[in-house]
Amino acid sequence: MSTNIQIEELKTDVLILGSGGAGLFGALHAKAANPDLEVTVAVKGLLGKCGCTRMVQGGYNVAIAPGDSTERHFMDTVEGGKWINRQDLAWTLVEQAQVRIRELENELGCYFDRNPDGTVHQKAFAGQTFDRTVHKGDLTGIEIINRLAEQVWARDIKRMEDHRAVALIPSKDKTRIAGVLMIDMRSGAFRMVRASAVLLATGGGPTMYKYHTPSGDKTCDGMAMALRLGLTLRDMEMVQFHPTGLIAGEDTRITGTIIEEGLRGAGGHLLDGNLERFMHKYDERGERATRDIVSRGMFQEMRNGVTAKHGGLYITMKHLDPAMVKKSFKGMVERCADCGFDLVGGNVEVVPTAHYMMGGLVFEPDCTTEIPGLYAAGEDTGGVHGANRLGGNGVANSTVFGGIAGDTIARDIKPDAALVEPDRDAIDTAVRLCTQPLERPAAKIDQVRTKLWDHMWEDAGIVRDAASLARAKGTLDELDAELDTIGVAGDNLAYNLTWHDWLNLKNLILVSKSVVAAATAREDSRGAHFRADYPDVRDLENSTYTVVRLKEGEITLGTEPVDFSRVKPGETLLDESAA
Amino acid sequence: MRAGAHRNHPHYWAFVLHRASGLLLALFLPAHFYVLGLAIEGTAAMDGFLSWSATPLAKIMETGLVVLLAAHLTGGLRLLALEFIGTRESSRVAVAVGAGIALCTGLIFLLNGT
Amino acid sequence: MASVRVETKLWVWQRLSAAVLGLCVLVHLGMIIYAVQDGLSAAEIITRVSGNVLWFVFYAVFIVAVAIHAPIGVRTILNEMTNLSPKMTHIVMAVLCLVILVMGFRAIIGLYQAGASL
Amino acid sequence: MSNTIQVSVWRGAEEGAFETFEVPRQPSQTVLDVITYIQRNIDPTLSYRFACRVGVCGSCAMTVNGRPRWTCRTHVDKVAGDGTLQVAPLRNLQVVKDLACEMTEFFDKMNRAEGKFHPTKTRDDDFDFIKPDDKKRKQASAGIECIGCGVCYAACDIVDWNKDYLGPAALNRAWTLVNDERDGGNDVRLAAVAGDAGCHACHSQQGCVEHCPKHLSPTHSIAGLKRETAKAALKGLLGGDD
Ligand SMILES: Cc1cc2nc3c(=O)[nH]c(=O)nc-3n(C[C@H](O)[C@H](O)[C@H](O)COP(=O)(O)OP(=O)(O)OC[C@H]3O[C@@H](n4cnc5c(N)ncnc54)[C@H](O)[C@@H]3O)c2cc1C
Ligand code: HEM
Ligand code: SF4
Ligand code: F3S
Ligand code: FES
Repeated sequence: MSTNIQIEELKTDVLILGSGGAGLFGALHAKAANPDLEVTVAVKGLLGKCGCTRMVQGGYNVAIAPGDSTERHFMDTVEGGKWINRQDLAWTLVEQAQVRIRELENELGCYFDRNPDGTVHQKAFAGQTFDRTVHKGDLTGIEIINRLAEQVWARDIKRMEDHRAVALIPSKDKTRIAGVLMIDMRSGAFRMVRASAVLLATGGGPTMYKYHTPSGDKTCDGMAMALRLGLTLRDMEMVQFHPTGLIAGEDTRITGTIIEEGLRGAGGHLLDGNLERFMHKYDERGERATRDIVSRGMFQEMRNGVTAKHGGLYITMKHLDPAMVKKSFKGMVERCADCGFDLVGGNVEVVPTAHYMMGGLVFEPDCTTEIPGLYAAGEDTGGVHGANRLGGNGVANSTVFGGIAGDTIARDIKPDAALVEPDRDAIDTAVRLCTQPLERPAAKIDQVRTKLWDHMWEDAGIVRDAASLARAKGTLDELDAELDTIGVAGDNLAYNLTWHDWLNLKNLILVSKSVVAAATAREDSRGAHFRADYPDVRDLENSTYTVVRLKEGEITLGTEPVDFSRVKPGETLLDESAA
Repeated sequence: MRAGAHRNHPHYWAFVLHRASGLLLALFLPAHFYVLGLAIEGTAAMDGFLSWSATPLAKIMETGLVVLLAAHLTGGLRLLALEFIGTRESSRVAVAVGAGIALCTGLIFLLNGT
Repeated sequence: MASVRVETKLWVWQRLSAAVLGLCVLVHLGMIIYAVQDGLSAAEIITRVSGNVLWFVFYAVFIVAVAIHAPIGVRTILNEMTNLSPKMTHIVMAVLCLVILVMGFRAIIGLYQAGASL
Repeated sequence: MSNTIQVSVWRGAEEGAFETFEVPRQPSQTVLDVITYIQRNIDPTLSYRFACRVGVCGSCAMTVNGRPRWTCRTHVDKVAGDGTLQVAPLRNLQVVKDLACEMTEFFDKMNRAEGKFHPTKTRDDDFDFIKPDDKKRKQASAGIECIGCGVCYAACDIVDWNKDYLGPAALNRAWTLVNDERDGGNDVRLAAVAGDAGCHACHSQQGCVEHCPKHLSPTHSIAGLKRETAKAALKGLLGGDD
């Protein structure tokens, strides 16, 4: 069967999906390595303006200070990841970060903060044995993405803004990638972009949870497209929650956005609905315990039911010097004030919030994937961080591997190479998936989103067990079916956000299924994954990681043994006798 | 009407005043020279003009011009300070002070003349 | 688009002349306020100024500065707020400059010499 | 306080009209939330742009009651004192549909202003030593946190009157780089930002300063460029007539 929609066809050598750290570095490196390549960046919003790299506050982990070492950064990463990282990826990360940070500073112009003596400042970040986080104030991401975008604008790199990738299209013989089907959001028209190489850098983003930090354009599109192409995702149960997100009700988009971790570090208190502290019940470090412990403590308190107005808890700085709070947390204080909260003298309601997906597409250290022609980098990929991502390793990950992907693409691809014929059936299937809601009478879709949010939060969030995960699985199937009955008004497809909301939900539900499947399979607690029915880390020496695939509409699951290629649990690369 | 609300702040008004005064001065200038130039033709014609200029209407116009000149001057000095010295915080104040000085000059002129 | 260098130089000239004008206008305003104290008469003006070299030099500078300053400003306004072509506004600027110079000097030369005929 | 607000919203592209909606008031409600409410509950075809929702990306700027603002961090209380709100797309940019604008021209101008780093070192070199209290570093830091939201661009009349004018954001970026001691591109940059499409077109209206949500001062950055380009012009460094 063939759809009768006319699809415009475009051609390019290299097609990059996404304009975060991974996408933009991919574009710059491919172009630098071979200026004759035609490189096109397609992005769901405006180039450099969407995605999470821009939102990075804390900074960029890199071992460049005297006394620090590649090995130390590596050990912190693997121990933080609870030993399920793919070690060659983690090693590439920590080693190449040292090159990438100098590239950012010296070649792209990022102006990182300095110590009084003029050397680069590196601050402390949780979970690390060395202060190695390079930063620009608490707006490091703006600095990085602005500088990257400037360089992209200045080069002969094509832009397709407001273009949403909807399907990775294989070649007719299914042996390699042939291109990507997109929707030009401004007109609503489909476009098939044929390319020799495609870089998947759409940045995951756990926005299926009621409370989440990422930007609104991130809805796991890349992972969903990879699943539909039959590719393998790993570690999908590993979703990181940040302890303090703002909560102000469901009707405001502010809900879920981050309140800086530093507030707890500076002595901020977490309070329950009766304005009493509770964190010491869970950890002797109280509010200063690590992200996962604080998040779980808060989640438990919320379950206990002594909560604030919107069902969250409070953070307060009241007992501290107001001048200090105003000065040290200027950005946060202003952000709260703009939205009607008083961070200096009041209690601000907070809740743990879904922040980052450690899991993602299986890929190699050179960013190739199972299928020739498809490359991947950034938050779309899995294996680098294992069970937990250190604060500051996220942007290092996207910039390091984005750059590598660009280099590899330039190595593999010749300019103007003949393009393979795309699989027309795959295009038809994808178009049908997208257009099916347009053929039904329009109805509200909001309740599907709300239910998805609630159920993922309750049943597959910070604390899970076999029963809650089974419930989640059932709910996801129901929601998927419900979504398939809901129509969207299709008379004007130009910038039709409601249509895209529908497509977003479709992807979020699919990827949520893989999260739930993987979480069900992992019967122990590690890093970000906490099973109430298996609260301990089990069998570290024989650690495995989960893999999921989509087969005939169903998620299939597997586990693979971790290859401790550099270091085994209990060992270290650090020469402790010398330290 | 909400269009143009972005213009409603002191610096914008200062810009409008500076532009209007500059333009009016530029238009007035040739006229001014014309009157003075009449001196070449003899003092009688000029006296005629000067006595017209003593009428209330003319008085108001002349006063207006002096105010314009003073306003353009203070506004211009403010701009020169901003552009060449890079003054900051004071500029909002400067707008107010400038307007004040301009009005005072006009008043002195008006009072003196009567 | 006109040359970057020309535009930049026009800007510099306008600011330089503005600085000069700043002084001139202060003196000038002081003088009028003083002069109008007891009503002007042509004879008075003329007696005060004719044959006074200092006076003449002061106003010559004043006129030259205005002839630089005002036409540049008018050109900017025309460029921004009318549909006149850049060429046209340039011509207006030049003409205005000439008009100010000619009329200005005619006036002060006249006044300077007028005393002699009294 | 009434528990609803009357919101009139621009519909269409360059040609269009305002349409009025009634939206329930919430204690925590930004202008972006109001727009979202309309799209989710009243008219699903309403188009608008946002991404980060916390004042970082600069995608959500619109004209609210006649003034350009970021909407994700503008609390309704601040702007709808009388219970009404008028929301239109950002001025001086091409409208895609309803409240969403196309920003290509804005970014092209950043590029034309040489608002990009010209490296003098490579990834094989170490970081430059630059003290935080160094005068030039401080000047660079003053303007560096621009999020490219286009609010200043919409607040400036010169942008409207002079289509070639690079605008406050691009010039602010250029000035940051002029003060960046690691940068080697000032010759081309000064030539790029001088003249009547560049800094000399600015009349210090300061709408940019007045509205910049990051409290930056493009006016003073531009003043800096005026001085530096004038110096360069007098030294004959801006090149011949082009
Ligand atoms: C609030 C916040 C703070 C953070 N702070 C830190 C920190 O301090 N340190 C740290 O290391 N990490 C931090 N992170 C994590 C970090 O931002 C990410 O790890 C990293 O930036 C991801 O980069 P990326 O390039 O993979 O994806 P992103 O930067 O998210 O970019 C994804 C891009 O893909 C586009 N896209 C999505 N779907 C599609 C589609 N269907 N078609 C076309 N384009 C698409 C998006 O629009 C976007 O342009 C933070 C994250 C958040 C949300
Ligand atoms: C007799 C005198 C004067 C006349 C006829 C005159 C006329 C003008 C005109 C027509 C403009 C253009 C306005 C615009 O672009 O908006 C202008 C601009 C300007 N004037 Fe004057 N002016 C006079 C005196 C002065 C004085 C005394 C000063 C200051 C000390 C001054 C400072 C300026 C400045 C700085 C500008 C530039 C404004 C800008 O570009 O934004 N002027 N003048
Ligand atoms: S200078 Fe301010 S208003 Fe202008 S784009 Fe930058 S942040 Fe926005
Ligand atoms: S508003 Fe425009 S005129 Fe100059 S001071 Fe700002 S750029
Ligand atoms: S949505 Fe990013 S600045 Fe408002």
